[in-house]
Amino acid sequence: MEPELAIAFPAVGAVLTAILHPRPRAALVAGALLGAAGIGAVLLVAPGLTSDLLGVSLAISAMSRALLLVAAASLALIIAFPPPRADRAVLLAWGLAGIAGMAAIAAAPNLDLVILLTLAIALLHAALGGRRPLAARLRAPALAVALLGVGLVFARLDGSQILARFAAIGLIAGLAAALGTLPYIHEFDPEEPTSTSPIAWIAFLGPILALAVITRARELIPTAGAVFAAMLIGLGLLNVLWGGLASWLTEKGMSAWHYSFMADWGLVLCAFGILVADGQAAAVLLLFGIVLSRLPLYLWSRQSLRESIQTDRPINLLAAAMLAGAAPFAGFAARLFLLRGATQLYWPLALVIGIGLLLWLPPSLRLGRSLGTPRGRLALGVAIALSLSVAIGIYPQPILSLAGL
Amino acid sequence: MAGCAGRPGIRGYALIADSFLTAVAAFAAWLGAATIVLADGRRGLGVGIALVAVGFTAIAWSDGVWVGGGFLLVGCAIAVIALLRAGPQDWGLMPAGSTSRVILAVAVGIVSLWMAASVTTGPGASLRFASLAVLALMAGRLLQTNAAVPALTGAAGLAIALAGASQLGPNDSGFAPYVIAAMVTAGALLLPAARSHGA
Amino acid sequence: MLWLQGEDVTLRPSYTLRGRMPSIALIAPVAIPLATAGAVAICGVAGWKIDRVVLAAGAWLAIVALIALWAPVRSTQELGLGQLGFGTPSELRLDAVGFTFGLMVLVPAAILLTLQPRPWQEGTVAALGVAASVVAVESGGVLLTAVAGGAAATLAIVQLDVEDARAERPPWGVLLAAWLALAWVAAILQVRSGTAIYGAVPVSALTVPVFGLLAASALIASGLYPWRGWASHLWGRPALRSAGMAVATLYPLGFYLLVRAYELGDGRYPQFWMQVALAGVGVLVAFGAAARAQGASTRRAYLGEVIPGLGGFALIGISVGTPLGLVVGIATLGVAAILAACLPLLPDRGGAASLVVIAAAAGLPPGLAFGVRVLGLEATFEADNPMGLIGIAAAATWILSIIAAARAVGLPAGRGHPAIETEPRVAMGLALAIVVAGPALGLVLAVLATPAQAVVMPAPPGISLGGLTSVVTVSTVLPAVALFTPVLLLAVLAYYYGGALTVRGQARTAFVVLPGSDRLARLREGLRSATVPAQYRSLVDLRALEAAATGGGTLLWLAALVALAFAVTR
Amino acid sequence: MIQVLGQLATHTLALLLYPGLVMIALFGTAAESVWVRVSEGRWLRPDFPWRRPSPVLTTVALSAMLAAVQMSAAFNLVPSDERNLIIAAIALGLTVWVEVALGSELFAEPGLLLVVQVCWLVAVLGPAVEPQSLRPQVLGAVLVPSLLPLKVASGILYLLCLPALLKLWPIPAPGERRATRRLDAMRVLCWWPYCGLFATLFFPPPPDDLLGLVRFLGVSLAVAGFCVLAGIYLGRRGLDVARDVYRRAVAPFAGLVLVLVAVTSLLVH
Repeated sequence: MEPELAIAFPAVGAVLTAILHPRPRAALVAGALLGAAGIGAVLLVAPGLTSDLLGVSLAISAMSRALLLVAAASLALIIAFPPPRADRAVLLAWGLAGIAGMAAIAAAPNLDLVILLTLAIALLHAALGGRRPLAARLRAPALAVALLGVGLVFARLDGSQILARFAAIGLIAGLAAALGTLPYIHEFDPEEPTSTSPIAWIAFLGPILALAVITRARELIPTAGAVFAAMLIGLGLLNVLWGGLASWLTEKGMSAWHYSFMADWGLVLCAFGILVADGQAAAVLLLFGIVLSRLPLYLWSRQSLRESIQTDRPINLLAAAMLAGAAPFAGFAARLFLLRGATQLYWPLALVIGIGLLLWLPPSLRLGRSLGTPRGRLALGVAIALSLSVAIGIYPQPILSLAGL
Repeated sequence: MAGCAGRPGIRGYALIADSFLTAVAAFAAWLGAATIVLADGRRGLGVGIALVAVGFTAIAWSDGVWVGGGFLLVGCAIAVIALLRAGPQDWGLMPAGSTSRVILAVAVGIVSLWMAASVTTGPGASLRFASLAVLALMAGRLLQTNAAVPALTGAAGLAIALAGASQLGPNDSGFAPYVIAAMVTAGALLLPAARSHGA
Repeated sequence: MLWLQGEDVTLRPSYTLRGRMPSIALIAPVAIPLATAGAVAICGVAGWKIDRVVLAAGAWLAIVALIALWAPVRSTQELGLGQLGFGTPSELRLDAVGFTFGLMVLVPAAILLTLQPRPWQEGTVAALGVAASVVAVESGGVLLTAVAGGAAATLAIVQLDVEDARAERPPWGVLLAAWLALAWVAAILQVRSGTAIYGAVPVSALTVPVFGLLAASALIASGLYPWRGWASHLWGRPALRSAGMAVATLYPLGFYLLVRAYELGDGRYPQFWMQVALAGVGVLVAFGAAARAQGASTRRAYLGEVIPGLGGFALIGISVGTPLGLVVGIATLGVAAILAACLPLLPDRGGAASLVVIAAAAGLPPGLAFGVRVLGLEATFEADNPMGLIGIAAAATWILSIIAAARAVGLPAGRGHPAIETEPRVAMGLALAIVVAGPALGLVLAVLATPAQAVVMPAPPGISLGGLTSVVTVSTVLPAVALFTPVLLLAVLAYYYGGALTVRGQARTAFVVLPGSDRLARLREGLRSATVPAQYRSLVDLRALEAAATGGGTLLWLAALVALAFAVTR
Repeated sequence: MIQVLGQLATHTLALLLYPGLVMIALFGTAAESVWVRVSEGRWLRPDFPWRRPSPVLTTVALSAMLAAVQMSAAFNLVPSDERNLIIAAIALGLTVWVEVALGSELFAEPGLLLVVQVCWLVAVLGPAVEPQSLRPQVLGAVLVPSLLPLKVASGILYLLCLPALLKLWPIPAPGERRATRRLDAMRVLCWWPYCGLFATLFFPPPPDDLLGLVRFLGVSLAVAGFCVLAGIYLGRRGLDVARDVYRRAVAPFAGLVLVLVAVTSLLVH
């Protein structure tokens, strides 16, 4: 019954934290305890083992479990070292809700449920409020659901071979729309709280959703597997180019961060498109980087971005190096796997990706500087994020083993 | 791409599945979706979502998924009540400048019909038509509107269509999709944003 | 293989202490700088002012550890690190190549960390950089070298930016490109042969394209270009703390790759023409440095071209493809390593110190730089044709660099870097050591370079290079002790009793203006200031593009869908 | 150890006496006196007022000594296999440029002089490419027909470059105000290495007997004589002719020699 508990504990934790919000300490304790219980359940899950307690067969794969754990770690990092003037109880409530949703998506037995759950999460996320009107907040995720649904329908139709290709288009486009990558970039308001902004999709919910969609899509349309992979790589390269350039050249600092997530997702899509073990390993490490490194740094840099503070201290430059995927951080290991996978698949692809990787530096320097001068707990948080990234970069085996690779 | 072949549920009810009843149900679903596209008022949206739900419920029942269909009806009923209890009660059907919406509704219907009947093969044509039409029209509605209630109604329509489409799968997906769809349908229109005045 | 002229002094296997040194100890030269970095950070945070002492102690301890590990055994030691997750097992390996390059990194770094005061943040990053660099040369395979080299480059950049964010530094992207390229080499080797361990890669895996990629990454990693590379840009910085460290920790790494490439190719590069091409690049690098040096406006600018000049000659030697060339190339890098420690300590003013440093760098007889250059040129002539032509070009380049050195004696000092960073006596001592070591050329080669050469390029049977007193080449014997010692003594006497050299530092015009140099400069300036023509600017209006892409436009989204459909139905 | 000490003693003697410093002084003084006599039209008594040698002169002397001991002069104390052409070439190259330390304004046409120096290097090192040997006497002994054209061309190029390298050409150094020439100490140090190296590279090595010594000295003196005559000729023809000769004749000829080197190595292979 671990999958059920992995969903239930964080969900209840989210509700309790929200209810107890007027008493922050109690809310935090309740949320932390139930969240920890949920993570315990995730840890206890035997990958692939099905649980049928509620009449629905729930199972969590090793890779999904790894992503759930890293999402929880990221949330813990953010709650333990919160950004200036952040309401930790609210962060925890929505973080736990997100983890519950992610656990549900990870455990869902088929793509129908994954899409329906995505729609439910999209509605809840849109209902959070924020600076944009509800219709605008709902537009891209709902389009994603529709496209995924159409793709799913096409995948199940009998007839011409081209139907499978249409299915691939629907699933890829739906995934891009759900994540908010090019060409379906979510409308982004720099002043919007992170929990209600598209960052929640691209940096927190996105990884598990992408994993669920891509792994199931491969089973659904085996005849269009090559087209599916090619589209993933094509869309990935497009996002690498766009994300890198836009993140470097855009005027607004917050938007630069938003685009940098897209660039990272470009690499992830390329990695998922490379149908060898190294590609999957690269994808896992890159997703770890997005959730465990880029997301916390983004949250920690928002205040200094508002105050337009730019600093060149060692911590800023190390953060820039981490964001750029320079050695010895995890990004370099991921890039190494990506190059190796691409070499096995088709070496010119490795050349293109390799050239694309150089686009990370200028924006990363900019983003690193926008971190300002972290002090006290914040500095400790940044140091921990950097250390985790270095540890994964030098010794990625435990993470890969956790992901079943 | 196993499609419906080898699926006892469909094979057993193949005749019923493509009977006049399911055809009418599928047409009702498309009509409901078209109404959601064409209406800006709560009553129009309520009728639209009701038609969509009834259509998919009928198809589900004709496929033997009695419990799932029931869940859809319940969820839809809550949604319609929520729609009709708050905000200004008007139809808002085809306001000025709706030509493009009419064209969208008709075009999607025709293309879906062509896809379901000609391009694809095997039983379950009505379900294929309904699913494609409603998904496409709801997507169009969500892209087109800037108001909360039509967007939420569109999301509800999406949920119902997705639940119905789950029957196209090679394996019996049980009633879970219907339960979640019903919760989404009801929940969408119970959200505070849906209670706000105006549509 | 150590040879005294005619007398075999090969160390017998029974002499070695193989097996007595636990292999885990191989971590020491890496772990000590890492621990030093941690200790320095703690001192800094705690406000204890002993970070410089800690740095110095750590750096010298690492050298002691390296020597203690290598000297008793003098044969390859390996430490398996198991599966780090990179596909194949990784390992640390200390062999003669690793030992020699380890010293090239550690010795100048230790000198600079000991004598130059720096803030604790810089010290921490510097110590980490040293550790990364040592891992790069101690790693058993290409992959770990790529990761560690990339880390060393990152840390060097961080160090330079922390010291002065506005001053010149190597372009980070270019360095990252170099190490990514090497990572790709490792990936290709793993895919093709299942391993990227230097000693285990089959010869057939080192194809022409793979070697080309490796060579390109090596050249970029060390900034070996005919034009002004980062190794000379660095000396234009207002402060020279991080510049010296960057050169000490990064510059040898590219050469290290080229040396290891011989091991991958079982003693040769895939094609002879690739050796010729690389040697040609070496000549161009050295010539470029000499040409810039003879036109330098200050002594500082001249000294900035010393390391690239030596790098060019080292590249020529390494690329020749004979044991002599390789040995000499490695020895030339040793000279460059000492100068990398010497130059940052040299104050920007006239006097004996700068005179001796210039003499040592220019390769005046009978200094070590003179000896290694002579042997380097000899190696080109003794190699297969057309290397001899490269030798002629290299000789002409050497003459030009001598002109530059002579001219630099009378140049104005240039912008002075903080006096607190300088140690004129130590700088002069290091330069004198280079000069005095000339007669010990054979010893230097036998102890440092020949063992390294033996690891990657087995010499043909019956041919030995290193002698303690003489260096035996194919066509001649260079009696280093017998010839250079009297010259050295005569020079000492003559300069001591001779009149003083009174040269007033003054601005001097370039000695010769190379034809086409102004056109090249104009071309580069034109490229630098190239902009999109006004009528086409609207096409690359990023703001408009951004607005279109992020506006959530329904039309764009539908168009993207149609485009995808079109793409996959073709 | 004994062997090493013996070698030290031998090389020291070679550097200081023969074919080193003493021989350099004798040969150089004689050649320089003749040059001054011919160019000035009267004998000048060589007067070297004793003063401490400047570091520049010391460097030139050391380089000249180093170059001289590489020659295959008869009775050279340095063993033949320990002589090295690169050392000779670079050491002699050094002697031309040490003065730059005092100021490049001391050089007339520095660019042209550098070109001539490079041409001279081509002449010295070019013949060593194909034999792949840097032992001077080995190159002198080469009489393979296929290599002779290159050897002859290199010899001619060597001779053409010498007047410029010894600064016997009529291009005056800027700021040289002396009306009459006098013995140039630096040139005195360079006559013997330059002329002796020619005899070493382009003539078979002489045996270690009196005849061999005479032959080697004879060739060296002939080269010195050629340089004196060439200097006088260039002086008579004037500055522009000298400049044109080196720009328009010697440099292209060096290019031709370089082509010969490449072609020869290709043909022989």
